[in-house]
Amino acid sequence: MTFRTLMLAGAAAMALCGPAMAQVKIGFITTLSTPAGYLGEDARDGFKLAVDQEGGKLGGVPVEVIVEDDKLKPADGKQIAEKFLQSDKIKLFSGIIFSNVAGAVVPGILEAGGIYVSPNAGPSNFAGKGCNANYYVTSWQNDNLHESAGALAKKLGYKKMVLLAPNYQAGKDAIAGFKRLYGGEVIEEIYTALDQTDFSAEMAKIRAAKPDAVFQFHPGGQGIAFLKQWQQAGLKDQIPMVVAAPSLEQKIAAAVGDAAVGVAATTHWNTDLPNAQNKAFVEAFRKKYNRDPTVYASQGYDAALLIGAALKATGGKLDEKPFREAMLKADAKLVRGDFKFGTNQHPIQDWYEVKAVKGADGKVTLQTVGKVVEKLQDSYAKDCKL
Amino acid sequence: MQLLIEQILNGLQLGGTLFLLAAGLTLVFGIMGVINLAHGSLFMIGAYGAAIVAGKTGSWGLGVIAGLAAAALVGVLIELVVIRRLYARDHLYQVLATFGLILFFNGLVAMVVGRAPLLMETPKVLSGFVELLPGIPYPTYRLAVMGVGLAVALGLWFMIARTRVGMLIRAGATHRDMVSALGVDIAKLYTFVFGLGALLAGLAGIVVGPIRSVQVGMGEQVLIMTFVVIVIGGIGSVRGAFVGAMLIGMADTLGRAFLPGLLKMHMSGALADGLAGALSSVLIYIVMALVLVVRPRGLFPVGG
Amino acid sequence: MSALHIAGLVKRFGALTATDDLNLSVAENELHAIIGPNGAGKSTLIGQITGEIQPNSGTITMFHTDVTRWSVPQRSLAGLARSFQITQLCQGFTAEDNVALAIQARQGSSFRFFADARKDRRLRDPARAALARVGLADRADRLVEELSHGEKRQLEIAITLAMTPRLILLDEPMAGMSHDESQKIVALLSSLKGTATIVLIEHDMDAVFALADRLSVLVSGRIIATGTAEEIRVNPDVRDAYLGGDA
Amino acid sequence: MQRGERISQILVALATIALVALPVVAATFGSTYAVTLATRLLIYGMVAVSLDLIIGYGGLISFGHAAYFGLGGYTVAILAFQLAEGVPIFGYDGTNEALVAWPLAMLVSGLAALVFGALSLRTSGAYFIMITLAFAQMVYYVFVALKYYGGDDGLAMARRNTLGGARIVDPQIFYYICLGLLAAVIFLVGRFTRSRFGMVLTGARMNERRMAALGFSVMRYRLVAFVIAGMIAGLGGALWANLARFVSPDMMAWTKSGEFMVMVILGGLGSLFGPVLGAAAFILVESTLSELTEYWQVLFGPVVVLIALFAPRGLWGWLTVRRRGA
Repeated sequence: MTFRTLMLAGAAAMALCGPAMAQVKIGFITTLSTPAGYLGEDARDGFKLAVDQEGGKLGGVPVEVIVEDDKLKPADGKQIAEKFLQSDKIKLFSGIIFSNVAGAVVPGILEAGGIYVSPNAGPSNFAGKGCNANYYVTSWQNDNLHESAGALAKKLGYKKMVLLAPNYQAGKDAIAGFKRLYGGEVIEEIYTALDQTDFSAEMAKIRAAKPDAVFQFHPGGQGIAFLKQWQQAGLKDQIPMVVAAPSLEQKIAAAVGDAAVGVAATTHWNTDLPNAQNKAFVEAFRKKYNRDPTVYASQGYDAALLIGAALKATGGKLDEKPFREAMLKADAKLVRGDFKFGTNQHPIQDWYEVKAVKGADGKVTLQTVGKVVEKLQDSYAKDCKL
Repeated sequence: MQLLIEQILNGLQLGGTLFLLAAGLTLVFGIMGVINLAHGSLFMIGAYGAAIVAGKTGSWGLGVIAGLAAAALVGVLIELVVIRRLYARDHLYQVLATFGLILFFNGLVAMVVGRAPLLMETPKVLSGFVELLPGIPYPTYRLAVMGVGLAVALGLWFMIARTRVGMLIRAGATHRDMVSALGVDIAKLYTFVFGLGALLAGLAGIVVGPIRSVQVGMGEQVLIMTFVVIVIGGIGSVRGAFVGAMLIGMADTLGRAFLPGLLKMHMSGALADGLAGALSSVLIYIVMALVLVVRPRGLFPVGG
Repeated sequence: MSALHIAGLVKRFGALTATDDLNLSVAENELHAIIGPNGAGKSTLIGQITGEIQPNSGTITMFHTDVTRWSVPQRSLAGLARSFQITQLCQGFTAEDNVALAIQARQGSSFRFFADARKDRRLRDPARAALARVGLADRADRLVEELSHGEKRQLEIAITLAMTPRLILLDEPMAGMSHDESQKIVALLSSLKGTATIVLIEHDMDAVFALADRLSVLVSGRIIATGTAEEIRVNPDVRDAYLGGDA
Repeated sequence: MQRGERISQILVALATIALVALPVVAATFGSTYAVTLATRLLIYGMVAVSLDLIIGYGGLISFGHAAYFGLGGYTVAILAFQLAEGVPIFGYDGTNEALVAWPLAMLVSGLAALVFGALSLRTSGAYFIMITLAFAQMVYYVFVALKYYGGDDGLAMARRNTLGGARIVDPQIFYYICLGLLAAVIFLVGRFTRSRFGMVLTGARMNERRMAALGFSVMRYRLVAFVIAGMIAGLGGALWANLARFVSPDMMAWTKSGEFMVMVILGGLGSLFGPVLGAAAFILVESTLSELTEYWQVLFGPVVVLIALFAPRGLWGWLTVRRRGA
């Protein structure tokens, strides 16, 4: 009985979203379950905020945002994309948080003539030789995150460093990216395990290596565990730490508390960036969702604004040439400030240094210190033939 | 040398944490014969209960009480609703049902509390260091974790070996009929044991809250490692869980600490890094496979 | 010539010595009964004869081959068949399936993947014959779980017979049977006498004294006496240790 | 029993007609997605059938079946990758030919199953569950760490394998290939389970002690079943890699093994066709729920619990067997 009714309900639900309407549908494939669910949630909420502020439109064109959870499984993401493409006839996509999901999903979308606008993941394989006219990254090329951190470490004058990252692709890219703009001596590279939650062995090693500073890349829960254990091990007051945005964003700072205070990070957006759009965005986000936006929320919002600018210019048409022309103008006032697309349709933008500070209310937030790199572009753009 | 001692301490500390998780799991399996994948969910619930209440009230003590109560309560609840229907069933259905419970609790916590990780700070008293050996300041909190692990080990031993409840538990594991004949309500006994297991899982969650991230899915990250521990020790044996936890804690920590260096002496850096990464990730599984190949029922086999 | 020869067999479980320097010799085609009070170590002895339990020391020889280190299936293929005290049957199979498996085991490797075993007359005909011998012909297509207790005991024996054994080990075959059913089994065993070696472990003294060529008495892990029914009946040690202990 | 068999035959006939007709019907409605979705169901169904051989018939609860699925997929993807890169692997140039790559995928998965099975089968019960899980985790972590093949990010296949030199881009043709292979797998597994081999495998599940006493070395039969199941899962992985044109360690995650188990039980243990039905129901229920709500786990979890508690015979048993007094 249970299954029959369930399947009937399912069939009914599928029937409802059958016929195409006059509005532009946007397929938003993102990660909502798993420990990393809050990343996708924020990106989605940022994106939806932009749509809601226009009363269900982007750039004056009515849009419908269809959100589905990829469960951080590449295969599931691909399955959803196929359904969106073939069954819902969606042409415009966004939302993917993780590079491995993007790696599985994006080629299928592009081959089917779809357009993908990334609000987060910017893996290198689509930035260089593999760039595509219908593929835009509005956040950053992955390496930028770590390049900016490398630049910050150089600026802060650290000569000898230990670098840590998990032993998978993104971790290795992080260390390679960091070294690109750092230039100082790397005493040791330590690779941690996927899912590792206890870092005491690594911290003992770092203590023994006596570096000037340490760079670590552990996004989400791993990053939280690392910072907490770093403080407990008494290393926080001995060895400065530099990280990239995914290892210390607003939510991590709040969840780590005191242990984050003093850690230096780089980011392309922060809550306190002084431009008018940002002030309005932060206020609107707080009002609507009753929480502080993270960098992921800002990226979702900016992606929506960029799509909106393009839709406005084409009047809602998604034909490749006009849409691309409009999109590449990036004719929108983004919350992060100045922004330009490079030839590979990845961002050229400024990166800031931020520091975790404890406010009067006892909450730990991120405070912008100043610019680290201006107009940073990724190193793959030169290989892109667009 | 100093580094080695420190790493051994780290291994013992990780072992202590693992034991906290493994004790409840092995108890439940040993007595009721239930494989409970949802043990990790109870671990998460304990941590959430403590983090929320400690955050709201500012009192660590209240947080601990709330965390323990939440885990035990949920444990008793799922025993009454789901688990007790599984005692007589094949392990397959136990794995399946508790797999379903994991999904449910992860979804529920995300829905009710939210997906963002929670703040859980170290209690002030325990946030300093102790200089165990000159030049090795060791975090007080981590020593406290070891202490809790040891206390739970002793407490369980005392309860099982020396109390009436423990006698019933031992008898219930092997002679259900006899315990029933003694006029003891076996259903209540089982609910109690499952609740105790849940309480221990919750305690583990509370204890690691300040060291790790309190977030949805935190249970699954440690669940498999915990199973490795109890399988090595011999499922159902609390003593085995203790030895298994120490063994795995040591193997994991020392592997991560020294394998890359050892490999680098013999091969190129990049290859060594890759291999060391893979090896230290799978080291605990290799240990487990080796133990089981030699002793198919673990180090301390329980029952006939 | 001895079918089964056990010398100096010792099995310890911790501090408990369950088999204590046990010696036993069963002649070919003899029906040899082993009796003993509860806790004498019968199950442990059977376990060691069948290979389910490894002894600490001593040797077990079957038809002049040392099988002490052999596995259960190896001993079975060498000609040992046993029935279990508590029926061990494949519950989800029919009675005939259970017997057919015994026959299949004697027809070489079962790595045959394509032909339907239930339509194989080389398995099914002898299976039906064995069932008929124990009086279960009309229950052949019943699932084991649908059989009565007595019928399951009969099925156990049908399986044992179907294995065409040289040495049969019957572990309390009449346990829990009605008088009539026991009588059938006694008749069946009598008809087998002289065609195979049978080791019978049984509590039913009437049956034992009626069937056995010789008896051995097992007490505290040792054989304290071996002889014909008459010899055992008058043996003072047996009276003392066995019958006395029972009272 | 008789009645149940007739219902099964009718169901299988109906399902066959539906599956054969599906692409044609879908084409008339202009829905290519239905074909892709159905192909996915066929592949998962195949893996579930293979798992049913060891769980349902053999009683061997493997919690690591995804490892063989993943190894099959990776074999195909790596062979294509090496060919594309022009770098030989173990002296072999790699291939894009299905007739070579798919059997190789089965071989690799089968070999892994042989080694892991031989070690795992020394244990039983909960230990077996956990050691199979442990071996699968090892394979998973090894592929996560294999940077050369994309590590955690996975490895894309530029295009589908060719079959006897012909390209199989058309989703309908690929669908029929999968359908044919699934039919072959069901046919073979059906024969296996009714053969002498199957009788021993099933008997050993029901009563291992009895089978040993009869003279069967049950471990050898179990190992062969384990290897066969691994090979079929490897074929499933190879097909999956071709469908998705992408493989990642996620294919071998322990949750994937758990999902395969859910499919088998949902469909019905030891029911041959049931697992295919189970795979279909699993995917439809999961994707429907995750469309309905982002908190799909809150609904899906209890569904899984209810299956475990109240549907021991699974969907197939529920459809074909009428319980007495009901």
